[in-house]
Amino acid sequence: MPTRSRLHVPVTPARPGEISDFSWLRLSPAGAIARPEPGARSGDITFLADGLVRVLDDAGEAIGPWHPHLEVQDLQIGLRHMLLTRVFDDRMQRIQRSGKISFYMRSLGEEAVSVAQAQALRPADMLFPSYRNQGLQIARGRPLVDLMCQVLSNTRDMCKGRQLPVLYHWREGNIFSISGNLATQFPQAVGWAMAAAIRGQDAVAASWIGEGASAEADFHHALLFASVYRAPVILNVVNNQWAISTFQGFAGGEQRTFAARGPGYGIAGLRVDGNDFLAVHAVTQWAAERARTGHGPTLIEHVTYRGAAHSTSDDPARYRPRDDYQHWPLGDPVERLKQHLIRLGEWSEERHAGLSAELEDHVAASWKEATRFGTLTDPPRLDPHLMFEDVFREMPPHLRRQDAELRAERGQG
Amino acid sequence: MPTRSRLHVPVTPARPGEISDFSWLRLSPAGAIARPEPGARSGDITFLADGLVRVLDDAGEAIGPWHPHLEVQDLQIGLRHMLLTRVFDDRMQRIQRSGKISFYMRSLGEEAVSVAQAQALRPADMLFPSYRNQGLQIARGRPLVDLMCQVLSNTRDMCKGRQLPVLYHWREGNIFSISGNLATQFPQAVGWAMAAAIRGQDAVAASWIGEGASAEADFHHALLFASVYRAPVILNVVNNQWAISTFQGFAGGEQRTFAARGPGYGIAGLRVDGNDFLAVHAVTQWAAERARTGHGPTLIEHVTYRGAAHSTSDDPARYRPRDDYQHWPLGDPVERLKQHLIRLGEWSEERHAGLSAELEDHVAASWKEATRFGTLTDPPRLDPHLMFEDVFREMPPHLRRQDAELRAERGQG
Amino acid sequence: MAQMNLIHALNSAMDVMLGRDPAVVVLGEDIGYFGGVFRVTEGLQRKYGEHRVLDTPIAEGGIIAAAIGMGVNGLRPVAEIQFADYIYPGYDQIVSELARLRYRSAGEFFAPVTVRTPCGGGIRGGQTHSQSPEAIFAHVSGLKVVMPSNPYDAKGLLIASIEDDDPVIFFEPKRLYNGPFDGNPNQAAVPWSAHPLGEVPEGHYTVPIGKAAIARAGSDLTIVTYGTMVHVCEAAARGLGLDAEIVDVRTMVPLDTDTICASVARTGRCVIAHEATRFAGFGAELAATIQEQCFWNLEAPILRVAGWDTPYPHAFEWEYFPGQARVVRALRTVMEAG
Amino acid sequence: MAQMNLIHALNSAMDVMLGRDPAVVVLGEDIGYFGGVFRVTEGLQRKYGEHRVLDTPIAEGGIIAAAIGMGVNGLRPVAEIQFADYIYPGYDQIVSELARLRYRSAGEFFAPVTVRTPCGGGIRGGQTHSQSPEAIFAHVSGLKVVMPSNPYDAKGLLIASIEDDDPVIFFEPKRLYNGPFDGNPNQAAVPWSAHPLGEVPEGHYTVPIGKAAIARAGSDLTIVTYGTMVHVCEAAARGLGLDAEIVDVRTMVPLDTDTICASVARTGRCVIAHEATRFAGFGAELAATIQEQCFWNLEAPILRVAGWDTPYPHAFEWEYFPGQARVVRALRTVMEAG
Ligand SMILES: Cc1ncc(C[n+]2csc(CCOP(=O)(O)OP(=O)(O)O)c2C)c(N)n1
Ligand SMILES: Cc1ncc(C[n+]2csc(CCOP(=O)(O)OP(=O)(O)O)c2C)c(N)n1
Ligand SMILES: [Mg+2]
Ligand SMILES: [Mg+2]
Repeated sequence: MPTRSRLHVPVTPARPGEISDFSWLRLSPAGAIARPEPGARSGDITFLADGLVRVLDDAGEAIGPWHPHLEVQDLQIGLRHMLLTRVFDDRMQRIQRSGKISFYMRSLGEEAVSVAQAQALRPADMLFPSYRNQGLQIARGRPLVDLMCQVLSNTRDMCKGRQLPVLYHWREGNIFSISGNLATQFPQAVGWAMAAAIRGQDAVAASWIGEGASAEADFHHALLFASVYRAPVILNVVNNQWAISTFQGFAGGEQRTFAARGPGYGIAGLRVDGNDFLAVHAVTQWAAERARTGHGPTLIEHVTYRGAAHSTSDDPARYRPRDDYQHWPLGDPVERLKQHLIRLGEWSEERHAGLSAELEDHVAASWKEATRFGTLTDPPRLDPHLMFEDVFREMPPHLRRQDAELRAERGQG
Repeated sequence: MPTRSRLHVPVTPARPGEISDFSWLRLSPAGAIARPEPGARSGDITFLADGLVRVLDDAGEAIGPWHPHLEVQDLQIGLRHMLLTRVFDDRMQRIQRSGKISFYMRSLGEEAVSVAQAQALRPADMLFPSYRNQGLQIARGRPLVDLMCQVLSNTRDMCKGRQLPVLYHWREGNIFSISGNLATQFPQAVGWAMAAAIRGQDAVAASWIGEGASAEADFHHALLFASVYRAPVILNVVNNQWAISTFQGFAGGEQRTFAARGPGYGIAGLRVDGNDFLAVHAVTQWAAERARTGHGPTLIEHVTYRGAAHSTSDDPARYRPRDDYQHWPLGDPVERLKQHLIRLGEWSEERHAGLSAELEDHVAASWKEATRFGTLTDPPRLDPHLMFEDVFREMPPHLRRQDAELRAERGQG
Repeated sequence: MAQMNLIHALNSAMDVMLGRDPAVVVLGEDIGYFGGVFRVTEGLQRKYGEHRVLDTPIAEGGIIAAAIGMGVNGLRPVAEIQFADYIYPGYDQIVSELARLRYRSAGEFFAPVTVRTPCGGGIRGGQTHSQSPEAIFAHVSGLKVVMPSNPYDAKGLLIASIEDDDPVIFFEPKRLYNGPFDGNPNQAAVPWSAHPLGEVPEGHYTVPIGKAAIARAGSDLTIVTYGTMVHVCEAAARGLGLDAEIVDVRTMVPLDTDTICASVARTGRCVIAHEATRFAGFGAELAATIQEQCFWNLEAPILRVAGWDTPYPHAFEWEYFPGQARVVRALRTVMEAG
Repeated sequence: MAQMNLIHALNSAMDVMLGRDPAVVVLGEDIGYFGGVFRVTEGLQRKYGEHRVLDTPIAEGGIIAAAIGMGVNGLRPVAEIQFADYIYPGYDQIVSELARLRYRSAGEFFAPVTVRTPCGGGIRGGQTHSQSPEAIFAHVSGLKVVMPSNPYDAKGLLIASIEDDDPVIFFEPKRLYNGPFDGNPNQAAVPWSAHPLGEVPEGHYTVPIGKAAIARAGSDLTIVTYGTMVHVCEAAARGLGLDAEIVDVRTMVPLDTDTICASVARTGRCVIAHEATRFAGFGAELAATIQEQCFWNLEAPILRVAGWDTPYPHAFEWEYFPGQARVVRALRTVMEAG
């Protein structure tokens, strides 16, 4: 028995040059986890925080109590939206390489989280996303051109050139503005939900945070306020195993699941296979019903994997095995839903190839349309004087003076 | 089934004019909770977070697996230190009324937490207290005169007049400086413990926070960093049911125990009868051994009651039944240890009365001694120019200039 | 009209707004059942219920974040931070979120949050109950920053702040809660009922954000100040027999440079005074702007009177506080220069 | 001597100190195995191990708090905040704790923490990767605040900061990491090897905290600036053919007012420049102090050149950035005045 403690440093299972290792990942077989009533007391359902809700088995069969029994058409739409997200991401990534946009972030491997959740929620439900939830926009029907114009900071940019690429918002679509500061949206979603409860609105809020960002204070604020006021909110931790170069153990995932934080605060915590469209859909529906019926918040941990680099500024080969994603035990969400549909006799490789081609065309056409409104390098350009607007509702004198100064500087004064 | 959620507002069991109600308090009988090995995996001992470790039963008998089997002398010292804390507090309170000090905070009813814990730890262990842990100072042998001089901001004030009364520190006694900002010391204790582990020191850190202050971000930071690096630290939540006027439900205590936050982060969480000297001693010893042997942090929730006002600026009759404390089911820690010692045949009402008288005299004599070094109203007074020292290690030019300005202002220039 | 002290005036502002606008909610630590540690929210929960006047957990960051979310969902939250010294845990949500939401979403989202917080010293509160951190908010683009110096302005400015669609950080000089303190702690307390600006309408009215007030017209020199120091400076100038013009800044952002600079241009001499620490304090912005705009009119350097650049010490409150003696020295120096 | 860019110089400072003093530890997000998103800590964990160079959770408040605790227990932590824009969650621990610990404990406890953080714009980082928040630290009593403008100073100041027993907020102008940027984004990048201050000793040396540098001696006017703007101002003055004296402030706290005011007293004209937003920015303190101390020598109002009082917008980076054009206008105005 040692008489001195030694600083423990969380273990990263595999670094570049090493062989991928996911033996540490605690899995449950598909169908193995019970489905309590959505109104169950949080103290009675703590098992949900340690297990892993899965519906699709390895053969692509949907089984068990969480099987959501969705319409085939909904599954096909889900597949389309996931695939569109991926095709869009890939295209933007290539375009960034060409220098036409300054920055991009893909969601490769995590498409089910956003798409299934958007589908399981209602249009009036308010979404507070992180930067890796483009699938929410797509599943809610946002025209790609709008997203592309934001990424281009061009004359039709919804942010008027003020935000980094991918930090979208969509008021009519009930999708909140994304901050470059991690985690800040999480307790705001709770505040929104508190207001919904105060105002008697029949809507819930949902928010997403990376497992890395869950270390921020705002994660705690969100759980605490949600618990105290029993706010109708769904708090999602997207555990894609990495926070830039840092493995999830550094966010506390080594000792316990992220879902387990929920029960610690007296709220329902639930761990789900984030690459299983059906499972994500099912738990979201469950949590939404729980919230809508006055039973309060749910913390959902989505177990998934960040298939791509953190962003276009990152090179994951510096910190993890190049082929790590290939070894990820939970597979690819698009592939898994596709196999399920094929098994149902409602899809085929040919239809899939056809859909891919259609979406590629759609993305290419949207890009062409978007660039008409300008790119980083080509006009038209946004008017730089927009810079002074929206700091306040009305421009105060000192900003009017600075605006005039800039005009003088640019020879327009 | 309602289709709309309604904002839940935590319930305060009894307000002024109402009858005290503690039926909601979850208790375990003395001796009922098992005592796992201090090296047990945190996941295997989550029951400790929901039960209530108690050693002293209603008859004053010590029972069960947590019975620490302390020497009688240690129990008598514990009783003395708790009583001294109380006598000191009472005196300071009366003195504040007289206008000789500006402010004071008593720890009535919570004396066991500080005194038993200080006794269970080693002198080299570093303590990061909150403002209601004066018992730590007393149990570690701090001369009362030192504490009184701080409270007086007089010429022997350890803080050189810079801090509000009760915000002590004691470098040689390994007791850290208390901040007026709640909760900030909690993650600092973890950093100290991380350094101890890095440096291979055989010492643990301990910190205390009120249940109200556990809502602050720093509570989360502390638990997270302690979990990630398995820091040798004991994190104590003193749940005295009130945060000024606010009942503990507003800090999240309505849905789940505070101890349960620990397991949520993968660290041991333990709920103890904070008015049971033996139980507090036992769990502290357990947590210290756990930390010293490399098994990492423990979160201890001490269930107790703030018997007095929040501070001399507060009047609890505005927000709780006047006699609420009389109904508190866990009694008075001094009384309970006294009864236990009497039952052991090692104490008596006469000896108790004698001790009280002795301590009253000691406090009175100390006060006389302390006031020789000045009071708020009587000289000697600290030199106001001390104000400019210790902002930095060496006084930079702008502070030297301001010091000179003040001299001029005071006609000393 | 009624006689109100600063506490009553602020309470009345919230009462009026809770009554007029169902979107207004009030939240903070100990503000509900208890009515706040300074009793500023007394009676509001009883009158408007637990869903309009909310006690919160002790988590300033969470309070601001929740208020932002509420604001986005159509409410108009008034959040109390119990002491300005405790606002820092909420600083990130204020700076990175509250101040920037309208900008980054091109006006599609905003949160009309008012953050009320007692500031300043003079109550033996020591270093964590005495701070004046207005400068670190004034520097942040997107925040309005307000500090009244009397009950009339306090009520009118608080109503204006609550009605404003931009976020407002509203500082309440706590030493003024009960009376117009002139900096002399040994003198008997003066109540607001003895002051003309203690007369406050019972109903709705506003004092515009972005307008300074001439607290006293004069011609010898201009004193630019705000909060408690308005009264300290008045007393100091009076003591010296100076005909000082005293500009009460009232709102730091947007700053009414026109009123301030017009006065200095006329008098040619200027002293700036605030309780906050001097170095990089708000007085620096005032001095920098005034010297730039009034350079050719200035007959003497602009002097700043402020708290020393140390934490606010418990035992040396009156040596720390920029009281009349310090103001007088500056006034003399400025009057004698040139 | 070696050629180093700013990244190498900072890396070398930490390498030297980790090697000399077993109490030095380095911690932050992505700084260990990966070597930091700007590669400033590259190789340090490999060399000194996981107990000296620690990857941390993404919690800036927790990082600062842990560093304070470590400092109290005898270590000398160097904490990286990945971008200055993300320092706000740690603001409370910095302001209320790190800055005040020595004071409140009368010198018995202190935490010799250095907080390194990249600041400033010019890298298309948008509003959350471009901020310059030095003013909100300069206002806080108890913090030293440093910002170098070249590799030589960077290494010497960082070593001095780590060795300093007071807390230091150390800002790294990220646009200077790879070369002395003059404000013109369309010009080919210049490497530090082409600059005399890219020559950096390999071993231990310090540049004293609290001393400004005369980056260029001159007599027409004084430009007081720091960080990236040192190079922008040099280029602007050169372009105008002005014999400007350029004072590189280097440490905002303690501020070397002697050097600054001696220069302005001599030249009689002054322009202040920084990237941070103008209103209540650090330039205000500089202007306020200079006008006070050099009033009788000034021949023109002091002008400030700064970022506009808006968040830092992604698409308008070069209209936002206070580039040569804006500096030139100020220089002209100041030279023509009077
Ligand atoms: C407050 C704050 N700190 C640091 C950063 C820098 N940063 C951006 S993304 C990131 C990693 C986040 O990882 P995670 O939360 O797991 O999300 P993921 O990228 O995996 O989706 C970091 C450290 C930031 N944006 N904001
Ligand atoms: C950051 C911060 N916020 C608010 C306060 C004001 N305050 C002082 S004590 C207190 C209540 C704390 O209650 P609790 O943590 O339960 O401790 P107890 O007083 O019961 O021991 C409050 C709100 C503070 N000191 N610091
Ligand atoms: Mg992640
Ligand atoms: Mg309490």
